[in-house]
Amino acid sequence: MRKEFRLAGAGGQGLITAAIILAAAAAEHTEYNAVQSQSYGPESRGGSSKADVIISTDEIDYPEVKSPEVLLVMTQEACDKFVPGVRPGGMVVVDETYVRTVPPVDAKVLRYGISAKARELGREIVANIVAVGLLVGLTGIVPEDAALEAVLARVPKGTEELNKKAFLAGIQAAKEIG
Amino acid sequence: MRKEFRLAGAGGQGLITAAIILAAAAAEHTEYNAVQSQSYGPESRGGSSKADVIISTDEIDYPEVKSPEVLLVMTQEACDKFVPGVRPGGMVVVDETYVRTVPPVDAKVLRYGISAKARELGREIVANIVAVGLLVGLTGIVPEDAALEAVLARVPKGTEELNKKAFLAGIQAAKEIG
Amino acid sequence: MKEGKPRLLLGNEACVEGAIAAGLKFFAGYPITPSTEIAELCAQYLPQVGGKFIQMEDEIASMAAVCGASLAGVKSMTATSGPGFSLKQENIGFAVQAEIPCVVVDVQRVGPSTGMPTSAAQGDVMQSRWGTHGDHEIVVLSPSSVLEAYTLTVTAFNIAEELRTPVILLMDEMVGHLREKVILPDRSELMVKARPKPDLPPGQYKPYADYGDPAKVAPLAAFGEGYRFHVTGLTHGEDGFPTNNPDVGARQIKRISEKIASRKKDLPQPEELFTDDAEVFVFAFGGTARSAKKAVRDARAMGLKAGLIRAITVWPFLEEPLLRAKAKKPKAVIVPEMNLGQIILPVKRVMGDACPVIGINKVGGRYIEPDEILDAIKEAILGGSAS
Amino acid sequence: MKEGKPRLLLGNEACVEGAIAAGLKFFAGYPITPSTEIAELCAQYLPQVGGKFIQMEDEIASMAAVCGASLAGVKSMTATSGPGFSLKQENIGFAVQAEIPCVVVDVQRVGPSTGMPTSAAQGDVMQSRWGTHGDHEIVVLSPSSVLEAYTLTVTAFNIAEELRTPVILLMDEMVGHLREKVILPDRSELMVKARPKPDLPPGQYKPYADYGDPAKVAPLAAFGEGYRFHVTGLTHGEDGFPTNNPDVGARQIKRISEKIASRKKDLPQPEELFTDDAEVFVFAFGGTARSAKKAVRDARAMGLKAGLIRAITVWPFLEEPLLRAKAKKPKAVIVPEMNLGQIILPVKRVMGDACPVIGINKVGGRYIEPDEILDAIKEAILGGSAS
Amino acid sequence: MVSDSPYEIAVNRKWCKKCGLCIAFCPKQVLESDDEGGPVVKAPSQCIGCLLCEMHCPDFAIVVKRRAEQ
Amino acid sequence: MVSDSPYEIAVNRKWCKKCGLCIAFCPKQVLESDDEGGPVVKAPSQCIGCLLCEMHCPDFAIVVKRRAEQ
Amino acid sequence: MALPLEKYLRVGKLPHIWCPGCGHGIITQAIIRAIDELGLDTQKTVVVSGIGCSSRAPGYMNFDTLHTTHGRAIAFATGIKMANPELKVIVITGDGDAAAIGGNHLIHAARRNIGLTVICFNNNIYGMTSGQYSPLTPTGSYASTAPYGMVERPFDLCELVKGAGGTFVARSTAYHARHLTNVIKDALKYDGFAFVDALSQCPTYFGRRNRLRTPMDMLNWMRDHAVSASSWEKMSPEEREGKFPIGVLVNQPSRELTKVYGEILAQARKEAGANA
Amino acid sequence: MALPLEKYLRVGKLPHIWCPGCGHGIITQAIIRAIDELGLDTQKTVVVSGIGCSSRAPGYMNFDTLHTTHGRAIAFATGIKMANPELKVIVITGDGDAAAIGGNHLIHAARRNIGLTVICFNNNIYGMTSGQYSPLTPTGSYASTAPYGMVERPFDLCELVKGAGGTFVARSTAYHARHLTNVIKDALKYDGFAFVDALSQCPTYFGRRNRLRTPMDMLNWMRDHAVSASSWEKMSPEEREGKFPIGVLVNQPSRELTKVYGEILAQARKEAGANA
Ligand SMILES: Cc1ncc(C[n+]2csc(CCOP(=O)(O)OP(=O)(O)O)c2C)c(N)n1
Ligand SMILES: Cc1ncc(C[n+]2csc(CCOP(=O)(O)OP(=O)(O)O)c2C)c(N)n1
Ligand code: SF4
Ligand code: SF4
Ligand code: SF4
Ligand code: SF4
Ligand code: SF4
Ligand code: SF4
Ligand SMILES: [Mg+2]
Ligand SMILES: [Mg+2]
Repeated sequence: MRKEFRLAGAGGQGLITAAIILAAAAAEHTEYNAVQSQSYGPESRGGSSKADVIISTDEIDYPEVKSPEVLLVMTQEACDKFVPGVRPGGMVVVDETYVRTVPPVDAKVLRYGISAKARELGREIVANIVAVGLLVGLTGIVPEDAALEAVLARVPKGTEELNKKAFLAGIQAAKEIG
Repeated sequence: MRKEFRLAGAGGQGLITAAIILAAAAAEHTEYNAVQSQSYGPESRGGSSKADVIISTDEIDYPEVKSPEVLLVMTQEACDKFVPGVRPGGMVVVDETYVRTVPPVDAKVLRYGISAKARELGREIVANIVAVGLLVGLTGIVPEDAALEAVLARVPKGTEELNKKAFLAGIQAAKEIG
Repeated sequence: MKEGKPRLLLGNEACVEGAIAAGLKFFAGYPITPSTEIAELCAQYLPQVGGKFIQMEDEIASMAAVCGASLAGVKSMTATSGPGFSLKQENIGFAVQAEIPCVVVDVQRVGPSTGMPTSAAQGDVMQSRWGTHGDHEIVVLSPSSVLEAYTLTVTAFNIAEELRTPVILLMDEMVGHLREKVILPDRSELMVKARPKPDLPPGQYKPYADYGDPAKVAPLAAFGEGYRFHVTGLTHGEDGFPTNNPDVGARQIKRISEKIASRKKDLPQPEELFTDDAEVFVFAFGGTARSAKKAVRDARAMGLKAGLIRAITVWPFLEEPLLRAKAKKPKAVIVPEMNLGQIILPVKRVMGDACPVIGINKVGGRYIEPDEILDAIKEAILGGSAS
Repeated sequence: MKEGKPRLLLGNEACVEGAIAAGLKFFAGYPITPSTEIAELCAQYLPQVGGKFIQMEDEIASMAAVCGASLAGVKSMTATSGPGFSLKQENIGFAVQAEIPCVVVDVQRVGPSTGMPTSAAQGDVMQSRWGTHGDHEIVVLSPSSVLEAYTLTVTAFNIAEELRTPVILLMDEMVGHLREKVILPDRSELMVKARPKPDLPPGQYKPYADYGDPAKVAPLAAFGEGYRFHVTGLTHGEDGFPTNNPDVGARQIKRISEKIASRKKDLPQPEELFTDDAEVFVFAFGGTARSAKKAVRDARAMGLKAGLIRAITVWPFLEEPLLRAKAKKPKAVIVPEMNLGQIILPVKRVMGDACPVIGINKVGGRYIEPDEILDAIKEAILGGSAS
Repeated sequence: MVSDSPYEIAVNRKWCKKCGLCIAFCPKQVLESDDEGGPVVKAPSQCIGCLLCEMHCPDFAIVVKRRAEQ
Repeated sequence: MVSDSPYEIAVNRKWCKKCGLCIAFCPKQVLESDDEGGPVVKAPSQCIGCLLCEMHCPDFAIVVKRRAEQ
Repeated sequence: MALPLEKYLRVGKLPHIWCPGCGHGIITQAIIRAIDELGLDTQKTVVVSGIGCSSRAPGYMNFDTLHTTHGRAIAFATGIKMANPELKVIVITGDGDAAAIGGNHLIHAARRNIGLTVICFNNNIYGMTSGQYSPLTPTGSYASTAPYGMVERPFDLCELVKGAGGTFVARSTAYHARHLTNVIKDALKYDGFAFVDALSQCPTYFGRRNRLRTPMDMLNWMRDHAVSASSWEKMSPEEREGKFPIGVLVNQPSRELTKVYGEILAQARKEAGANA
Repeated sequence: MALPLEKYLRVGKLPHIWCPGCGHGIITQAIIRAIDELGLDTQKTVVVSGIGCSSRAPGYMNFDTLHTTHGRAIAFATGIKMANPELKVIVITGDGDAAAIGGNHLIHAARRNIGLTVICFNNNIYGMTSGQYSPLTPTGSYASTAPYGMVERPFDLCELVKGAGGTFVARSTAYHARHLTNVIKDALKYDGFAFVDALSQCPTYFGRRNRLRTPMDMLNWMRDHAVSASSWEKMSPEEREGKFPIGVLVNQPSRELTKVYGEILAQARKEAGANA
């Protein structure tokens, strides 16, 4: 088993954290190997942001995702840039809040208002955690409780409740759209 | 023709200047080639000082003097250190003012109170120019007027008279002891 | 911290945890991408273990403070990236000359100059060897994985303390900013070397003793222990005081070079994979070695006899495995690097006229992909037609 | 000054006179033995020719000011020795990256660290190539005589201006502090290249244009001339503005490397002496080449077929004459250097397995004597018994 | 937008980062926040041309011009 | 040198560089210059132990001690 | 931004890289507004910076612009000014760039009184590298390298430059945008080394960690703690506690370096002529 | 020198390398005299220097001594003090070492108030490299790199350190050897960053070029231009012209850095313990 994820959007959307949580859930709570990497501009603020996760039963030599099986895009720019590279037959998860149009692609395209949902829960800042829930729900790559544990271990103290809600909202959404 | 000189003593005695003048007289006023080099401690003040001159009809590839034909020593320390290295049959010129004993050596040893003479002329600081006169007089390596010109071109403005006197005193002394 | 359990750890973080496991008690640094997490985590963790963190006014001061702290008797480290590494060079030379144990981490990014601060490169390989003026040897280690960022940091401290020398941990952004699943070894299993103490009383202690055997290095007393010795960046005698004597000077300069050159066998030896029967060798290090490993594995899966030599000690250059490869008359040695060709230079020197030495070079921030290396392997074994 | 007449001139002074003849109008420096006379003479002479001298607060600032002045349109230089050369490295990399013409003189002394400030060495050879972080090429020239200190300084400026790059004049104390009889060429005979001016109007001017041909370099407008362009140490596009695009970045990094690598033929070629029928070659540069020349002449006088290859351009390494020597299947190549073995590394790489490459290395401040080289020549030609 | 104020307020939406500073600085509540925090010119006639919004915009994204000048 | 002063003045000739500062600073003309500018203790009985000579010697080459202390 | 300020911007490079609400844009605008109001010759004006978020400003400004190495902007600028004293040379720098790694160049330029206008975008933090403490971070504040609170004491940049011999020293803030513009105008008119400590806000790294939740909170903090230079003069040490003065704090003209050097130059040429 | 001061010297390394009449020996003597009079523990005292004639002093002093790179002594010393706050750390530096290349470390150490005693042997010149101008060379003076006279303005080192936040700043001269010793004692007793500007004479390079023919001429110059800090306070700007104050000029105790850090340490360990 080897699954490659890419999470892409704008700096500040917390996608690197989301990727870390996904990878940590696999690394720390399953037998899988996991690596997580990212790229960002020299500015790291405002510009685009991209985070990759590979989860595999084998050793992971080369850590870069070339064509992700699962792609999450949270801005139109990221969508336009990365959708064409998705693995044929893969899955594209789109944050409808910011992405209007998705280029034609040989992949399952799933839409959800991730950021809007987060806003609804109280703070848009937890959109990334909604996304984690969504990805976990859609792929089943890690057990939900493991993922939740990884979420709670990595969010700021005092925000656990909100983040838990966000995560569960993602899981729930996966059921709705999956 | 190739002649190698070493001028050795203490920092502050102006031996590098003396060596430069000797080399310049040859370089600028004769057909000979000439090089001048020196070594000094990291401090360059108070410590020992050594300056070498090679004057030659041929190209001078390697500029270091290994065993000088003509050695001038103006301190006891320099005398003890460099006299043993003088070329057999060479010449050692000793400033009697500071050098008491000369180790046995297969070379002509000539003694003169160079610094005392300079003091007598007004300022000990011109001892190096007395030495230049002495070396020119003793070796005849460059014409006296060329050497004098080289002296006057390299001493501070306003001190020309004193330095001329010092140079001529050296020439004179060469006649006395040579 | 949490040894024995699986964790997702950042390369830079593994380096800090390794340093603390090795006994790090002082870190001085100045932030610079992509090394900054090392400083930040030291600022957080060191006070928890009774160590000190200070952010100095620049990289020069950081390197100086690290030397000072080490002389005061504590294990010390700094971390930086290209521009800061350039600035540290003068004081790295001081540490070499004055034989001050310390660890300097350089997480490489794209250069020259400010370059591309957040992108991966391996462009400081030659600088890590030759960046400071004057003759010297230096130990440079380069990890390829997050786990190795941990273990090799421990090794770096051990070598630094044993040989009384700065050790460079040459990371690249690909490893420093990679998060990977690791299980850290239990502290009790780690070999951590304490700094050797002088066994002679102050009057007889020679901080720069020459034992005739370059592999033997005088122990370093700590300031404040009563030895009252002198340390200088000037060329010096066995007592540590400056000398103008060319013979004494030459002996000192050679001794500090040879103490490293003579210990090549004791430094981390290259990892070899499928080298026994290889026809083509890939020589790689750092992050790029991950691509190389994948390429070699893929080649083997295709029945191509490729082998990997992964340098862990980058400097001094360990020639042994290449000489063994040379003896096998290989078809080619392939050297992938995220630079315009640096480690390939000693590889070529060692291989002589034995076979083509082919560089795969990439700058601008992109990793070298396994397939690029695989293509070169194919080409070398099957000839031009294969690709 | 006084061209045409014989003079006794100091190496460092010849460098200053050469610089002024080449059009130097700005010098920024910081004193350090054994380069200091260069600063002192610039302080004296430059104002006499309408140029400016400034002693900056350190070497980093000196290198920065030189870059600034050059961008303002004047020919600029700095001079230093080992410790200062280490400090300048970051901004030398900036000049490489931003393509700023300037000349950096390094009068080598014994290192590492403070070392032996007044003693001769050639220990910065590799540093002059690799001292700054990141991938780059750099032109390094090394004079062997006082006259050459003059002429090569002029050449250094010409190359700097033509290739828009810093050029290192790698001197050693042996040449810098040597006084020698010279007759300077008449100014009218000197080839002095003016800085090329842009021929496009401001709107169309691309300060970092890529013409496809690496040998072609965009002219550099001066600040204040109305071009209003941007200069950065970040990896940039043809317009000079930073890029995060790996392809654009890679192209820029390669272009500034190749503009130098592709011009090897136009750089000062090695001096060859008796190489036609030589059985043993001596490969030397800088002050040590004087010893080598004497040794080769002495060998010939004894009937031994020795030849000399004297590198004037140290970097990029010009392989041609060595390849020609290699073709002659020589008995040995002897490489004397006042260091522990630096230029010998590329020599070995080029010579491959063709013949032994023998280093004669000396540190601690003493020159390598002609007889030491002669002995090696004898040994190589006549075998062990000869010495 | 037609208005009787002597000032015209232009927002460059491509540059605006929706920081809200213009809105916060306006002494006359001319500006109001959109969904994402960017400015909507709500009461243009109230504008006194004090330029506080323009001078505090970190993104050069809001400009106030005197109509007569156009 | 026998003297009735309570102070003894010792000059370390190996270290003395003959700068003359001790002589210049002595308020009591205890010291006098030799041929080369180094100190000769001329009037030891005049010494008041002010230590000006000692404290101004750049070479640690002149020391004034109270006899009683010896 | 439309005319007249747009002509000073490289419109094609915008929007800039700064975060929403970052003070650096406000100060940049103040600079170009000052340039505009003074009618400086855009062809003869050079803007130099080091490395940092602040130091990205010149890239957006339509002059000859130079983005140097971290901390060295003033040293590069010194070379430019020496080589061509006709140029108006403006240095844009950050608190890290100017006062941490670049502190030495700052004090030496002040000492020399070389004709540079140095404007420090002082946000008390290293923005570009994500929020480490700077020499301007107040004691007790939090930063990524001060997780237990800043233990060191901060500089007072204006006092530092004054102590170094600075002859024109001023301070303003992003809150006081008009005042800031005027202060920058005074600095630009000054013939000598002019230093402006321009307080900026970094909501992303300083604000977030230090309970100043919005950019406006940070600007209000400036409003509440700034005191005009004239009032400052009259305040007791107790009253001054926690406050800082804004306005022109030092203005003691002295001869500008390149002018003095020009005289040397004339003299040397005369001597050289006389000797020739 | 016989007992009691000789035990602080490395007698075997003497005579030292300094020129006849060089002020550095006088200041070195003042330091060891101050150490002696205070009875500092010689085993726990470390002397650190940079590069320069002045910086050779530690080599003659019988303590743990460290001769670093040019300009960096204070940064090395910072590492020592941080690593072991029990040590008394003295820095000996020159005007070039401390104020030219090392200026940044000087101001940052002052800002941090780290417990170092920094004594600058200030001879207004680079002695070691043969007489180039330093940032302390007075305008108009001659130096090997100022053949037409110094065009730059010098620092006032005490003002610089004060501007950087220095809490203990003092000045004395080689002429005032006893006063100097007392000032150094005060500095050594101070708990925090203490800076002493100790005026020295370089007869070989500064004196010779500037018509101060003998070391004594140079010392007399110090005598004639120094004014006690208390008199200075009462003088008008006109009266101050050409003079300089000596004595303790700033003494405003503030908490020493390693002490403050010690508290952080205790807190962090507690937190770590709580989390563990
Ligand atoms: C030699 C060097 N060291 C460190 C860095 C990393 N670096 C880039 S910007 C910066 C700090 C910038 O802070 P400041 O000047 O305050 O600017 P801001 O981003 O806050 O505007 C640092 C440390 C670098 N580029 N070069
Ligand atoms: C990096 C570096 N730059 C320059 C030098 C050369 N250098 C040695 S000492 C010195 C100046 C010393 O002046 P100062 O500190 O005033 O000491 P002094 O000799 O006057 O006592 C210089 C420039 C050096 N050793 N290292
Ligand atoms: S100019 Fe003044 S009143 Fe008009 S919108 Fe802007 S801030 Fe409000
Ligand atoms: S101040 Fe500027 S960037 Fe901020 S919301 Fe207003 S127009 Fe947009
Ligand atoms: S002061 Fe010292 S060195 Fe000078 S003359 Fe007197 S004893 Fe000798
Ligand atoms: S102690 Fe005072 S009185 Fe006695 S010799 Fe010395 S200076 Fe003169
Ligand atoms: S990180 Fe801070 S300083 Fe940098 S752009 Fe963002 S808000 Fe501005
Ligand atoms: S050169 Fe000057 S500072 Fe150096 S030892 Fe001589 S007198 Fe003292
Ligand atoms: Mg900042
Ligand atoms: Mg000095």
